[in-house]
Amino acid sequence: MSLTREQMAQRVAQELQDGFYVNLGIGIPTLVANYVPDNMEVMLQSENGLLGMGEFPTEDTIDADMINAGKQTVTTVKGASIFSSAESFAMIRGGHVDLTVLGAFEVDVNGNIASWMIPSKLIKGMGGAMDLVAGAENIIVTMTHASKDGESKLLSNCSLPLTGKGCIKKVLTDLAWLEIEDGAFVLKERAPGVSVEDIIEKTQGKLIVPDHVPEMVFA
Amino acid sequence: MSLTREQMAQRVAQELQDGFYVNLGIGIPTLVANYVPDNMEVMLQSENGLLGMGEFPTEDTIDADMINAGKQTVTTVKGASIFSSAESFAMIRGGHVDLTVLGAFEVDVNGNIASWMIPSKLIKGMGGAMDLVAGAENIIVTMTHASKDGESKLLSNCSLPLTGKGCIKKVLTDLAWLEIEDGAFVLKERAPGVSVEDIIEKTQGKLIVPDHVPEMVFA
Amino acid sequence: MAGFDKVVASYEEAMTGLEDGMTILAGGFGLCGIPENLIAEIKRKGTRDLTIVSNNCGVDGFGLGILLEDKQVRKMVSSYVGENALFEKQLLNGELEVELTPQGTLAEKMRAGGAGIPAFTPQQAWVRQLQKAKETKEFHGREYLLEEAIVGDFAIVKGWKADRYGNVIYRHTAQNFNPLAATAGKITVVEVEEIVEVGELDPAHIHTPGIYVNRVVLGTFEKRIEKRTVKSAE
Amino acid sequence: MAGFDKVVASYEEAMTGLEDGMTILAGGFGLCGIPENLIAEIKRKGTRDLTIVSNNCGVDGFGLGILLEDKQVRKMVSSYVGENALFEKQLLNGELEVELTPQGTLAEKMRAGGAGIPAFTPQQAWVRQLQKAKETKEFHGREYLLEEAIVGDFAIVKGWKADRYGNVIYRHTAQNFNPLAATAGKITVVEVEEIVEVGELDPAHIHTPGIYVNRVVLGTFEKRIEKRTVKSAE
Repeated sequence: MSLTREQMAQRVAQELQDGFYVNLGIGIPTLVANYVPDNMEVMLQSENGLLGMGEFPTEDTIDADMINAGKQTVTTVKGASIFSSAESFAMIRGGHVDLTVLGAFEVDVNGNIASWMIPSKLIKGMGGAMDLVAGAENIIVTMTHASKDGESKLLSNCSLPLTGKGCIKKVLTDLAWLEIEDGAFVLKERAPGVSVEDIIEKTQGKLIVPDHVPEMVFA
Repeated sequence: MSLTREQMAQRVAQELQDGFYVNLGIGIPTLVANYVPDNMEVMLQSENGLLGMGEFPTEDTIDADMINAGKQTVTTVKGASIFSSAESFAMIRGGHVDLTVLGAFEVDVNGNIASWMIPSKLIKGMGGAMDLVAGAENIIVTMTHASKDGESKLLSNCSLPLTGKGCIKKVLTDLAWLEIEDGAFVLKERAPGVSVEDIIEKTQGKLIVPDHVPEMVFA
Repeated sequence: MAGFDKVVASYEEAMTGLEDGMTILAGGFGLCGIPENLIAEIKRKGTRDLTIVSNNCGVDGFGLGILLEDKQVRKMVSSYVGENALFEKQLLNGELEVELTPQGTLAEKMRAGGAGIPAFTPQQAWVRQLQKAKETKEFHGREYLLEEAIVGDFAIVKGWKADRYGNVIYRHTAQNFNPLAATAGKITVVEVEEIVEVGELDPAHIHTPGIYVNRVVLGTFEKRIEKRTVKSAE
Repeated sequence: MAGFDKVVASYEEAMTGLEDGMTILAGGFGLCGIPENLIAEIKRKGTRDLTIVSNNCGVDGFGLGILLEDKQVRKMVSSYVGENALFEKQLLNGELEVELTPQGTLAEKMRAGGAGIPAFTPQQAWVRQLQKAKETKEFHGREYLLEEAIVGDFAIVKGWKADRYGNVIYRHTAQNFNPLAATAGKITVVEVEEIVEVGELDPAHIHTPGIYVNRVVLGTFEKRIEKRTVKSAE
């Protein structure tokens, strides 16, 4: 069985460490905040200018002046700070964020990522994604392993315009946890009930399959 | 009679305009603050990170954490703001300060200024002076017309290492008010009782003397 | 005090001097902290052929989006412009030009413009795919793009509170690009929800010192929410 | 919460990891807002061959000046070093190297170091007289120097109040270079006068967000005044 969005978020959350400053992109990455283990705390950075993003507000406390980078209304946690977008990207570009989680259209064996533009469709813009992947040492990409048409998103070479070059080392798909090493995807874990063969079939880029590929474990 | 330090400050203060943001260097420039006309207000910028510097504190209100760029204890006026040195020099470098007044060792006919270093003596450093003269459109240099040995400080070419290049247009000495135009000093006003001949004698750089050179007027 | 009194009586006065073909820097992120009444005044004024530097271009019918209705905008410099059907139409028609700029670079370009720093190297050089033949420099074994600062003929800014000297504070994440745009306008206009007495703002809390601000105008704000998300009842 | 608790119990712990030959960025302007106890700890520790980036080098017997007494400093990067006889002596003896940097450039170099911007152009090129063969670039008809960012192995910072997460505010003009140094240390240590509860500092008033800070230590401060100027009795 391929992972649900919630399971994907849950698996990413296993990579968190106590005291991590984390930037979560739109979509599945946002859900990671719901699965922070009880015995640790992370602070969420939102690139519009907020460190210490909290949960959504109630109807009573909603405030148009308090949003995240996805333009959703949010709250702050205790110990939060708010600053300009220049300061926010100083944090990001300067490598101060411990972990960035974001979605993608494609990732390739050289750690390239394409996530912002599909030519022939309209160009909406890259927002902060290019800055985020350039500034982070530690990035997890979350996406489905293949498109709805069954085409692999784990490629030898990204076909779309890049968001970042040589910056991705970890990918979580609905089928597998993979790490990128020496020009290949290395299959580290598979989703419960998903066979290695299925993953091989749906991976276009070079894939290294160790002798033993454990199933993911969810608490 | 050559001007006193107080008269020099008084003459410079005549160049102030209501609403000017002004940076005053150490020495005579600092005294300018005492002669702001009653019908106008200026705000003093201090490059360590203060806009809206006030007068010296009393013994009771002195505070080691409230100093100006000359490291003197000061106060703030209403409407002051305090910020980092990077923000302070953003203001300065970005041309947001309306007037900078500073002392110098030498000025030349090309608007060059030397104010920070005398080789063979110890190099103490330029502090903020280079940034100040580079960022300001409107600079007044205050200095004695000649050294104690009688050597002119208004030169064809500065002999000392420069603080700024081609940036000075106005000079007030103890003898004269001069403006720099097209590679020459233009004598605009003379100190009360000082003769044009005396100024000519003490000016080494090219000096243009109009037919009528009025005496400075002090209120 | 007259010399430091930046308060103007009307939005018309606030935008005096804006002319066709000018460049405007605008604060705001999405619809949060946008100078909504200053934008409306530009629409009323009918100024055309504008270059607008803003992270986003509003939505259909609100924010900068309303300037598209009468085709007042020639070019947008933005990081993300995906919320606007009219924008898409004019872009495809060739009636509108867009210069996409990564968000962090855009923020830093405004800051550099205000700070008198003509150029800096925020991004690695492969980003060049986006750009016309920019120069690159190598640092620490990586190639970087040399990016140039942006300044505007006008900066339009949304503050929370200001005093008559033009000292401004922003509310929550409505800060975003506003203090950056504020530094980089030849004429910087700030509209605010409240004008307070000079001296009321703590010097250490001021986000935009008055030295950057030319005009302050008092307004009332719709503050439309782009994505209303609330906690489910527990 | 343990992961964000930056408070350490002693100055010794605060400076753990400092080794001979390292580069230290220090906040402070003159003797105002200097990390006086962290400097004293470096003296106690006896670490040598240090490069120190700080606007000034204290005075004889106080501030960074005390690190000269046992010749712990190999090189100073500063804008003004004129208040220190021992400094002068060591410089003339060739025991100490100094790299003079204009104050605004020094501030911006620290900011750039923290912000991941390897280079920028703050100064016109003739300033090159000061420097060893730096590269220049032309913008708007003027030649500018390409200056590189500074990062430190350690940054030592003096704050007013901090919470356990490392959020810091500075008092009055003791802010100066402190928030800039704080962003650019591989290990940033902040000593403060008071540690407050998390949540007590208003998010909009925080000068240095905790993300930049590794260690916080509580101290007491002499706060020596360099030039005591008071208003004459009226």
